Amino acid sequence: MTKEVKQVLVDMSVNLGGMKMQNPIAVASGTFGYGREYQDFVDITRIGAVIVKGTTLEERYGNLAPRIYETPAGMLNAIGLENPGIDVFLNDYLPSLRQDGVTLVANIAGNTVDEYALISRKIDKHPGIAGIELNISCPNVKQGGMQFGTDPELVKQVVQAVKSETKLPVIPKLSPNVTDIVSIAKAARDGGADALSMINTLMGMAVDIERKRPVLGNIFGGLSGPAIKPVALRMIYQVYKEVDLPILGGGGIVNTRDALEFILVGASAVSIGTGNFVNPAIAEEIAQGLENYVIEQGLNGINELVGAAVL
Amino acid sequence: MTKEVKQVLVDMSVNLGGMKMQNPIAVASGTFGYGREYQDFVDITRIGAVIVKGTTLEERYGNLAPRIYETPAGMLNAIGLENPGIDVFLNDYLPSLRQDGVTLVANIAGNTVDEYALISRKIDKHPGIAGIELNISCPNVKQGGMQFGTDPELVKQVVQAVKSETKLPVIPKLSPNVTDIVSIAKAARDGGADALSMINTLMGMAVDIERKRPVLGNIFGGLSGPAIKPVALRMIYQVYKEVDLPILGGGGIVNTRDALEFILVGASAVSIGTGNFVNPAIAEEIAQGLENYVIEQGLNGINELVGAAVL
Amino acid sequence: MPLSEKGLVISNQRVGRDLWEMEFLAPGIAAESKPGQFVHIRVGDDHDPLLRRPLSLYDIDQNLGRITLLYKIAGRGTNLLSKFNPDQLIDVMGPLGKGFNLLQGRRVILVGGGVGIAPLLFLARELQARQNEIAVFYGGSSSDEMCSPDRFVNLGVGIMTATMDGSTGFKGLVTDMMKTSIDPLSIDYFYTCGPEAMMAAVAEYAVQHDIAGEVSLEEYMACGVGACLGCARKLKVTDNAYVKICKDGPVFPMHDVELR
Amino acid sequence: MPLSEKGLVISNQRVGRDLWEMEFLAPGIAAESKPGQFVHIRVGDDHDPLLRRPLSLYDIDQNLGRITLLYKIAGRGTNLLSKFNPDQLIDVMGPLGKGFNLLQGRRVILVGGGVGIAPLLFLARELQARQNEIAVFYGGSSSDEMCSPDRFVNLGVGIMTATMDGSTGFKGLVTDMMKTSIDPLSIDYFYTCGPEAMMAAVAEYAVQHDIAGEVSLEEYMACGVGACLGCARKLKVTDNAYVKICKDGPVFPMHDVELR
Ligand SMILES: Cc1cc2nc3c(=O)[nH]c(=O)nc-3n(C[C@H](O)[C@H](O)[C@H](O)COP(=O)(O)OP(=O)(O)OC[C@H]3O[C@@H](n4cnc5c(N)ncnc54)[C@H](O)[C@@H]3O)c2cc1C
Ligand SMILES: Cc1cc2nc3c(=O)[nH]c(=O)nc-3n(C[C@H](O)[C@H](O)[C@H](O)COP(=O)(O)OP(=O)(O)OC[C@H]3O[C@@H](n4cnc5c(N)ncnc54)[C@H](O)[C@@H]3O)c2cc1C
Ligand SMILES: Cc1cc2nc3c(=O)[nH]c(=O)nc-3n(C[C@H](O)[C@H](O)[C@H](O)COP(=O)(O)O)c2cc1C
Ligand SMILES: Cc1cc2nc3c(=O)[nH]c(=O)nc-3n(C[C@H](O)[C@H](O)[C@H](O)COP(=O)(O)O)c2cc1C
Ligand code: FES
Ligand code: FES
Repeated sequence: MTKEVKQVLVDMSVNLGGMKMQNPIAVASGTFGYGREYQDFVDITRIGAVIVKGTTLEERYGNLAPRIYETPAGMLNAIGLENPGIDVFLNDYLPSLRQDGVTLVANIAGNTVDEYALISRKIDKHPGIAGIELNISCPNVKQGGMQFGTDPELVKQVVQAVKSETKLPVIPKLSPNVTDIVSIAKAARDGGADALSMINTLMGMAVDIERKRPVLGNIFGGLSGPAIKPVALRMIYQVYKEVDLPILGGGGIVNTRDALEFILVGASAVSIGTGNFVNPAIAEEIAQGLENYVIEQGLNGINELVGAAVL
Repeated sequence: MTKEVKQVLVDMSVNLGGMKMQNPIAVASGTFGYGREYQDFVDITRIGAVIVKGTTLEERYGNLAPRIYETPAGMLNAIGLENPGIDVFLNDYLPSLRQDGVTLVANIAGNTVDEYALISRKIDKHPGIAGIELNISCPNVKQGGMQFGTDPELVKQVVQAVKSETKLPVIPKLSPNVTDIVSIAKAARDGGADALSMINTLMGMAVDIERKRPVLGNIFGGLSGPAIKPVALRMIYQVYKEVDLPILGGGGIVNTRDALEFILVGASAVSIGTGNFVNPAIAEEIAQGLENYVIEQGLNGINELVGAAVL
Repeated sequence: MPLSEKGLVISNQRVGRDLWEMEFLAPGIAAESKPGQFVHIRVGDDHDPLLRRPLSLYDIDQNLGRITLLYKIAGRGTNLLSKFNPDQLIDVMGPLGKGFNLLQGRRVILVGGGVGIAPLLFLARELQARQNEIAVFYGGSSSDEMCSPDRFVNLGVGIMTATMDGSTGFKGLVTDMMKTSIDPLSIDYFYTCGPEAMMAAVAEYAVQHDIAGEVSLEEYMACGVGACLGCARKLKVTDNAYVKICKDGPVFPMHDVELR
Repeated sequence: MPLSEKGLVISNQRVGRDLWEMEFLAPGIAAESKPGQFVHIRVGDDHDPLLRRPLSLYDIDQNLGRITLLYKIAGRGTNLLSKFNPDQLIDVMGPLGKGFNLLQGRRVILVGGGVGIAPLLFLARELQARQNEIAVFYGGSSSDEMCSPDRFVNLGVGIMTATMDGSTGFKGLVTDMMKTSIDPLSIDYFYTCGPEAMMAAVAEYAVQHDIAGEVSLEEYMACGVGACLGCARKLKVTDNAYVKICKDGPVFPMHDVELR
């Protein structure tokens, strides 16, 4: 009873650059399919936002297998943006997803600035999407992807182009594979970004000793999971200090304590990727864990914690 | 008996840009003190090269505690280059170390290009040092350190300046905290580097949830250990393909299989850092493990494996 | 519907050199399970190893809610699995994937190689219940790496064993033994699981004699539910697109698959 | 000389709420050990947790080559430690660091707080052998978080206990109990290990009465041998330079240390 009453008093909702989330937990693009795959294991209506698999203008088949590999406290993936293309997503997948009342975020990738703009225009015309995450940081495709995310000028251009096509919150997802994350974040801001998503995967690889060749079909892949958490926290800390935009933080979150670390260094909301594979109910559990924490600490809402550890 | 005979036939020695090593195993700077600290646990005369703690022109006291913290499959450190200064090292520490016949490599860091040059001149005058590793990648000091390692022009200048002061092999140690590791490696080559050491630590941080502040006294620290192995392998692979210099590879090596992965993507020799903390006899064990592997595979020497997995 | 359950370990013991058998109670999963499906298991609480490990359903007792696994220690994950003690809880997702097509009243051949025998026991049980005539061929490198055929014998199913070293049964390839032991004209269907080279030999024979069948494939997995697109594989029939072993499989029509 | 040894676990059991005692055979390390030194233990084979964990020598039987540890489950590392079974091997480096100064024929006070009691048992044994008069004060939050004083009693050493909740012994701070129980004029030396606030209270009292002593400090450690410079701490006497807890300590002269 007491708990019931208290729960009403704490405010777990987040406004991420204009995008409303019922709680600060998002599931990260590429780790949760299109929202349906995990529905037997977790109540998806209790997740703050579901960011769907990266979508391109045309259908993509993705990379050769092996596409994934486990590394110490992490994993490599080189899916290669396998997806049915934006039209199939919007026309065939979206309608049924909308009915669940889940906050759906699109994650898009283009080969050119124009493609990003074109995909965004298509999304803007369809109701049911709460925001657009710009994947300018995918290390697993030949064209586009990460190269956009490592050049401040291109980052600005992409964001601008997308902003001119949509009124939806635009959230560029930054690559950690850069010398100066702050300059990239500033470029995104200058382009008109509503929030920042960080970080995408670190570029890595693994070697098959028996066969004496790279493990992954694509040679390189993106490193995710707990291994990268220290790097993600550092970059968010740096950007929070210098750039006045809300941050969707993630990289290696597997429990409530991890999520708190991200919030304390400046993330307004957090995304869970690899953690879903370890525990499919993780998003719901961490949402609850954060709420309990806010109550225990006697706070009014989660927002009071954002950036509290930044000196 | 048979083994004895075979051992004579395989050649485990390595010539790393003019620096002779009896086997491809080095212990990494900052993780093995000045060679003495671990002598009760490992036969240091069986290690290919001992790279001593980073040394600066003047004495440094280092950073405030806490200086280290464990992370998933890794650790953060922010020692802050605590060291007695180059003169004390050369005059007081070096003489006794020389007597053991260990291949000693200096690791130096300066605030300016001139300081790098000056320290190198001092080293060059003292016998007993087999090579100079240039730490242009330390993320834990305010001045100098990493900023040198992220700007190709500065990398070239530092290497050139050092090369003009010494005939010893000069081995710049590259920072992984860059967008384009190949351009940094090329700059080092253009400056006259004899070999490349890679990678130093990734910059990261951790948060103390109870105290709501960064764990480390220095806020940021360098991430090392198995967690970073995929990133290290990827960068070495990229550089091996593009730059014709021998590579001293490391980052997360804790067993023979790890060392083989590095050699297969192009490392001529490998360095072990954090692994020493886990198993103080690791360098000797991996040296033996590699030798066994070379024998089992029927190879003549370790060199035949270098880069064998690079497509 | 698959679910996530804390299984209660009943037993976990070595049954061969690197071969172990684990029994646990997970009534929810057991009730939903079909032969050829798999469970996705968390082998430790720490972050290394991080990912779950997929294992086939070796046997199910739906009345007791009991699941039996047969697993080979292949690396750190399966090694950790072997450390579980009775009365410990184990974190299991399942049943996942699509299982075997269960025929009715036919003459079928099951060919298992190594630990690939695992899904074939539960399959044999269910096929037996559907009045099929079943013959099992079980191959391995050596007897000490194989489980006992008793569980098949107890079902009343014929099983013949082949080993490369001749330590038990026929000496040589299980597929060679099979070819000399069966009359292709009397066979309706093949089910096979094991090394791809073995399955390829079965498939080749099946093509020659125009017999249909199914194979169970493996790929490195992360999610196990089709969310990560990691366990991709091209089929002959899908042109450039990839199927997902975890969701579209692990069982596929034998003649759709390009075995390597 | 310190060494690395595979200890053979003899016993590992709970002796309080989160408090465990482990005995293992490591004759090489035992032979070299002095009170106040520590061992550095690998708690698992995997990479997470990665680093060793430092634990004080609680007791040593040099004849048997037996080492006893007293540890509190503080997190994942100590939790893994509690999973070791008798007959398992455990990877131990030691003895590391500088131990306590062993006086001869003096009147000494030992003050331990919580699991900080650990190094004081072996110390008491050695001080006893050196004809000192010893009184031990042992404080904790509650009796169920403390080990039994029997091991001290068996040595023939007087021990008095204080708990914050009064569940056993004096109710309140162990240092308050100590102050009312001893005559400072009759004391030659203090040895203390425990929370810094407790040690600070001991040090303050010692300063007031001009008595010398030693404290045992803790810091997060990686190498344990002075190689990584991680476990740094400033002493009053060292100006800007840092000592290394693992090598220069963990025991330091009480009045050199700025306790926090
Ligand atoms: C659908 C399916 C059903 C399976 N059923 C069984 C079974 O009933 N009994 C059994 O013993 N084994 C089974 N396997 C294989 C089993 O999953 C792997 O042996 C196990 O995951 C290895 O984990 P490890 O940590 O012990 O080895 P690792 O050290 O991780 O690797 C050892 C070897 O196993 C392979 N491997 C590792 N992880 C996976 C993975 N997630 N999927 C596939 N291969 C992997 C690696 O490529 C490597 O060659 C099945 C695999 C799949 C995909
Ligand atoms: C010289 C020395 C002697 C010690 N003797 C004992 C003893 O006899 N009995 C005992 O119970 N404990 C002792 N400790 C403390 C013990 O080392 C830590 O409790 C243990 O390492 C915690 O590991 P964990 O993985 O269980 O906890 P973690 O989850 O890693 O952390 C739990 C807490 O322990 C602290 N901690 C973690 N690792 C270390 C480390 N390497 N050094 C210091 N603190 C750490 C963390 O900061 C955190 O507050 C000693 C510490 C030192 C430095
Ligand atoms: C299998 C897999 C597929 C991914 N696909 C995408 C994608 O399509 N678009 C994208 O922006 N990020 C993608 N990512 C990155 C994740 O969204 C997330 O940013 C990253 O994994 C770091 O978070 P984590 O450590 O919690 O997994 C993918 C990650 C994984 C593991
Ligand atoms: C405690 C610690 C101190 C270090 N100090 C130095 C240093 O002084 N100079 C340097 O070039 N690298 C230093 N490094 C980096 C290591 O030499 C090595 O490059 C890095 O840790 C990656 O390798 P590893 O994963 O095997 O540890 C230090 C690393 C650690 C963990
Ligand atoms: S394992 Fe994720 S799609 Fe199959
Ligand atoms: S722990 Fe490495 S110097 Fe003390």
